[in-house]
Amino acid sequence: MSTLDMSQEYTSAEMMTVTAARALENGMTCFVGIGLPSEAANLARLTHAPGVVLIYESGTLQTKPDVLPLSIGDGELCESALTTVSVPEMFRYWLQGGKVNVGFLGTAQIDRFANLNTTLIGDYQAPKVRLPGGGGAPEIATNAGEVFITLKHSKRAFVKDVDFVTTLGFGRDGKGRDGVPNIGKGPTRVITDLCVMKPDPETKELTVVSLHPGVSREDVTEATGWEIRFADELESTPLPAEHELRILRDLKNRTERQHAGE
Amino acid sequence: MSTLDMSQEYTSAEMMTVTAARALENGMTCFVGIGLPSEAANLARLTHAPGVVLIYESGTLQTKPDVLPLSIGDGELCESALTTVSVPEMFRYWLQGGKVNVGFLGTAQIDRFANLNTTLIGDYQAPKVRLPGGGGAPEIATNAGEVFITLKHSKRAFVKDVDFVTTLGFGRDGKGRDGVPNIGKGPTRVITDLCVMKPDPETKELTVVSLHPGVSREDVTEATGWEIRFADELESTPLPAEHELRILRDLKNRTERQHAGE
Amino acid sequence: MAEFLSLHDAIAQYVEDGATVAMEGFTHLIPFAAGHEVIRQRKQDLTLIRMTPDLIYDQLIGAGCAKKVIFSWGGNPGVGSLHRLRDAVEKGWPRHIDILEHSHAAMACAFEAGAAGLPLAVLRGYVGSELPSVNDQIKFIECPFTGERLAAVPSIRPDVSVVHAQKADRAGNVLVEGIVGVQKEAVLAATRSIVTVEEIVDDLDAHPNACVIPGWAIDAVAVVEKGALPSYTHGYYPRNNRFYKEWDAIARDRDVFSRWIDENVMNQREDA
Amino acid sequence: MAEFLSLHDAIAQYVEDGATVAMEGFTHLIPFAAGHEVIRQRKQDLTLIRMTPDLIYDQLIGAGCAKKVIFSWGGNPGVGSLHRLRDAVEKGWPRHIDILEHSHAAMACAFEAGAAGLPLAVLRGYVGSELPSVNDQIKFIECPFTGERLAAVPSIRPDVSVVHAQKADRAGNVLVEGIVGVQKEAVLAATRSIVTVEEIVDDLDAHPNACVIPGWAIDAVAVVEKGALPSYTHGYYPRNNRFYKEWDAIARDRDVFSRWIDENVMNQREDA
Repeated sequence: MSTLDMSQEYTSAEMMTVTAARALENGMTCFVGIGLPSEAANLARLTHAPGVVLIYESGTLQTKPDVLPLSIGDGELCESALTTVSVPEMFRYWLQGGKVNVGFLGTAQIDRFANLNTTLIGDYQAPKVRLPGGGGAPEIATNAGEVFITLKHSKRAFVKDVDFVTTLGFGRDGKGRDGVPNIGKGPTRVITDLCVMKPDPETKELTVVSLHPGVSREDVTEATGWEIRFADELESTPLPAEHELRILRDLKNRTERQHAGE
Repeated sequence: MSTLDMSQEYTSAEMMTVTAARALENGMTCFVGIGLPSEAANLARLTHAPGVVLIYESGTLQTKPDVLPLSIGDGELCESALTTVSVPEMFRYWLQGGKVNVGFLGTAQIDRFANLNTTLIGDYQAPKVRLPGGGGAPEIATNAGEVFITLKHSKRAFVKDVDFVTTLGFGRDGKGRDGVPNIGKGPTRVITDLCVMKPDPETKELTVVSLHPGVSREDVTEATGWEIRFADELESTPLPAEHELRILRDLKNRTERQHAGE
Repeated sequence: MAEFLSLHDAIAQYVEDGATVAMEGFTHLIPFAAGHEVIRQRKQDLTLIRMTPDLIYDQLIGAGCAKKVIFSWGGNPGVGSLHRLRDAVEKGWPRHIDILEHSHAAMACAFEAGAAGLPLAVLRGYVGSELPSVNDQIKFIECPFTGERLAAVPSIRPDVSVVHAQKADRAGNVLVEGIVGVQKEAVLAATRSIVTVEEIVDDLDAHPNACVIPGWAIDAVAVVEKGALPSYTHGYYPRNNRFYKEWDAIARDRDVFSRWIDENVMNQREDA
Repeated sequence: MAEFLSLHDAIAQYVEDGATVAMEGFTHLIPFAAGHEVIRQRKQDLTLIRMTPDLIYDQLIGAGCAKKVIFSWGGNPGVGSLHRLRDAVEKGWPRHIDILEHSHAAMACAFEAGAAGLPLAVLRGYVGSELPSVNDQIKFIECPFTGERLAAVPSIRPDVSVVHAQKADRAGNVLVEGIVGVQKEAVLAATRSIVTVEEIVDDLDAHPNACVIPGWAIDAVAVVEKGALPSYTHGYYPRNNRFYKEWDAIARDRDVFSRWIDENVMNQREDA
C-alpha cells in the first residue's frame, strides 16, 4: 500500500469513508445501511477486502454493485448479487438467524451510549422534525454480531441524550444489553469525519480512541454535545492511501453519472 | 358423458376412485394426499375437472403429473407444476394461509366421528403395529376448507373409536370443532369401495348417503366396526362412465410402467 | 380466480373508501400507476400500509387519500424526507393523519404472518428500542420452552393489496422476479388483491422455484406498461433516480405539489 | 466458509457420536451417500431428525447408529412401512430407540424457526389431535392480540445438518433446485452443515431468485456423484422407484437387511 503524498488533498468526508472502510475485513458478513455505510462498505470491497460479504435489507445477498445504490433496492444490487431473497427471509434467516457479523449503520442522532435516533426531534406526539424512522436499524443493531456506526460529527448529531431511542446502543444508562440473551455486542466503533470512538469497556460511554490527522481534541469537544472523553493512549488515524482515494473518487464519479441519467 | 356399457366390468376399487374423483370440481384447490386421494384427484383433473388445482405437500403448486407419483415428491410433480415452493412455505402460506378448499386424505383407521388414525394400533408406548404417523394430515384436516376421505371399507379400518386420534374429524364426542375459531368444516364426505358417507348435520356421526351399484346395506354393515346408520333417502351412486374407466386404466398403466423402470 | 380488468375498474371495484390498503414493492416494482388511479378516483380515509411509504404514499397522502399510515421507514431513499408525509404529520395538511410505526423486521414478519394466516408474528425485535412506548401494537411474549422474551406484533391482513410484477400468463398466473420484497406476502395476506403487470404472455417461462403467484390467489390483473415508474421493473426499465431527486423540490411546496398532481395524475388517463 | 472435503473427512470431522443430526431432502435430494458414510464410520447414539425418515434413516436405524428419531411421517412412500424403524420401535432391534413425533406442519415450521434463530415456532396446528398427549414438546400459547390458542413447538437447531444439492461453485456457493423441501432451513438452522453435490462448476448460472446457499453459510462441501440415489436429483437422474419397492423385502428381514448393509454400504468405498 503506497502511502499518501501529503501534498495531495483529501476531504474530511473522504477521511471518514476511508477509515470506515478499513474497519471491514475479508470474511466478514456485513449488513449495510444506505448512504455513508454503503459507500464505506463498497470501498472496502474494492480495496483491501474483496472478500467482504455485503448484504442489503432489500434481500440482496453478497452483492457487488459497480455504482453505489441511491436506494436500498436499486436494480444494480440484485443484478450483482449471489442471490436475492424475500425481505421476510432476509430479516428472519439472515439477520435474526445470526449470519451477520457486522451491522453498518448511519444515524441522525447518537448519544453518549451510542443509542441512535432516526425517528424524530422533539416530542413524539408533536415533533419538531419528523425523521424517516427505524427501518432495519433496530434489529440490525441487536441481531448482528457487532455494529459499526458512521456519521458526520456535529453538536446537533452528537447529543448527550437522544430525543428518542429508535435503536439500542447501550441504553440510556449504558446497561441496556446487560443480561439480554441472544443479542450481539452492539456498537464497537463510531467513525466520524474527525475521529474514531469506541465504547468504554466498563461504562459503555463513547470515548475517542483515534484522532484523524490535523484534528485536535478541541475540534472534537467542540462538535460533541456532551463532555467527550479521550482514551489515555490516543492514536492518530492513519492517512488515506492514494489508491483508496482514487478508487473512492472513481466510485463516486461513476455513481453520480449514473444517477444523473434516468 | 357416455353411460357405461353394463357388460363392461369394473372393480370396486375403480368404483371408489371414480366416485372420489367426482367429488372434485373445476376451480377447487385441493391439497392431495398420496395413494388413493392422488389417484382420484388426477382422474378428476383428466376427466370432468381439468381446472381443479392440485397441491402436494412437497411444495408443488398446481401440478399436472402425467403418471401418478409413487412418493409425495416425485420429480414428475415438480416438472409439471406451476411453481415449487419450500415445504415451510407450503404449510404456512398455502395451507394455513387458507388457500386450500379441499384436503383429500386417506387413512389407516377411521371412526364414527371421522377421526383418523395413522399413528399406531394398540398402545402408544407398546404398539401392536406402528403406522407411519401424522405427516401432513393433522393440519390439512383443520386448515383446509373441508376434507374428503377415501379408503377401502373393512371392519379393521372402520372402527367405533380409533386407537389414537392422529387427525381430527369431529373429535371423540362429535363436538371437537365446536367453537374452535379459524378452522375448516372438517370431513364432509367419506368415499369407500362400498358407499359414500357424510357426517350427520347434528351429531356428526358418519352416515351412509349413497350405496354403490350392487352393494347392499348388509355389505356395509358387515364391513363397519360400529352400528352404521343409513340416510332416510339413500341414493345409488352413479356408475362409472366408460371414459372415466378408460382414462383411469390408462393412467394406472402408464404409472406402473414407469415405476417398474429405474 | 384472477379476472383481467382495466386498472380503472380494478381500483374502482376493490379499493373502497375507508379500506386498509397495502401497495407494496420494496424499492423495486412499486405500483405507482395504481397509486395514481387511486388518487384520480379520489379515494378517502384509507389506512395505507407499506414498509417504505416512498413517493407513492407521499403522493397519496398529499392528495388527501389517507387517514392513517403504517410504516417502518418513511424517507425518500438516498435523497431525504418525504415532505408530504412530514407536512401531514407535523402540520395536518391537507388533513391530519395518524401514524403507526414499526421496524422493518417487524413489518416483514407481520406480512409473513399475514400470508401464513396467523394473527401474530413473533420475532427477536425491538430490544431496547423506544418504539414500543409509542406503538401499543407491539407486545412481548415469553417463550414457553426457553423463557426468552420475544416481541409480538399483529399480522398484517389488508383489505386489499396492490403490487406490480413483470408479467402474467393468460390464466392470470403472475411472475415476480428480482427484488421480490414482501409482494407475495402482501398478496396472500390480503382479502382482495390487484396485480398490475407489464405484459401478458402465453408462457411465463419461469424456472422451477420462481416466485409465481397463481391466478387463483389473485382477484384482478391489469396490464399497465411502465406501471412502476419512477420505480423500476427488473428486466424492463431502470429506476428513474433523477426523478426521485427532483421529487424533493416538488414535494417541499404545497402549491408545486398540487400542480404536479393536477398535471401528472389528475389530467392523465390511466393508460397515458 | 465452506471447505471442500472428501465425504469421509466431512462426516468424520462434523458428525460426532451422540450428535443431533438432520439429513434432509423432501423425497428429492436425500443425502444417501452421506448416510452410508455415517454407517461406515459406525457413528453411535445419534438423534436423527427428518420429516420423513425414509429409507435413509431406516438404514441408519437398522445399522444401530440412532438412539432417537424425531420425525413426522415414517413410511416408505407409496410402498408401506419402514421395517427397520418399526423393528426398533416395536422390538428394540438392534437397540431400543426413542421417538418424538410431530406433524409435517409443525416440523416444517420448526425448521423455519431454527433458520430464523428463534427458540420456538408458532402455528395453527394439532387442533384436536392426540399427538400433544404423547409429545411433551408440543405446547399451546395464547395470542396476545386475539386470544386465539395456537400451538408452539421448539425450533429445530441440529448440531449438524447434511443435505444434497445439484452443484456448487468454486467458492462453495450451492444451488438447490426443484423440490427444495426444508433443506435451506436445515442448513441455516444447524451449528455445522455439510452439503454433498453432484458437481463443482465455474458458474452456478442461477436465476435471480434461485435457492442458493452461500458458501459462507456452509462448513463443508463434498462432491458425490449420484449422492442422492435411490432418491433423485432434479436435472441429473430420476428417482429409483423400483428400489424403493424392493426395499420392502430387504428391510423386512433382519438378516437380509444386515447382508444388504454389508454388501452395499460397509464394503463400498465412499466414491464407489
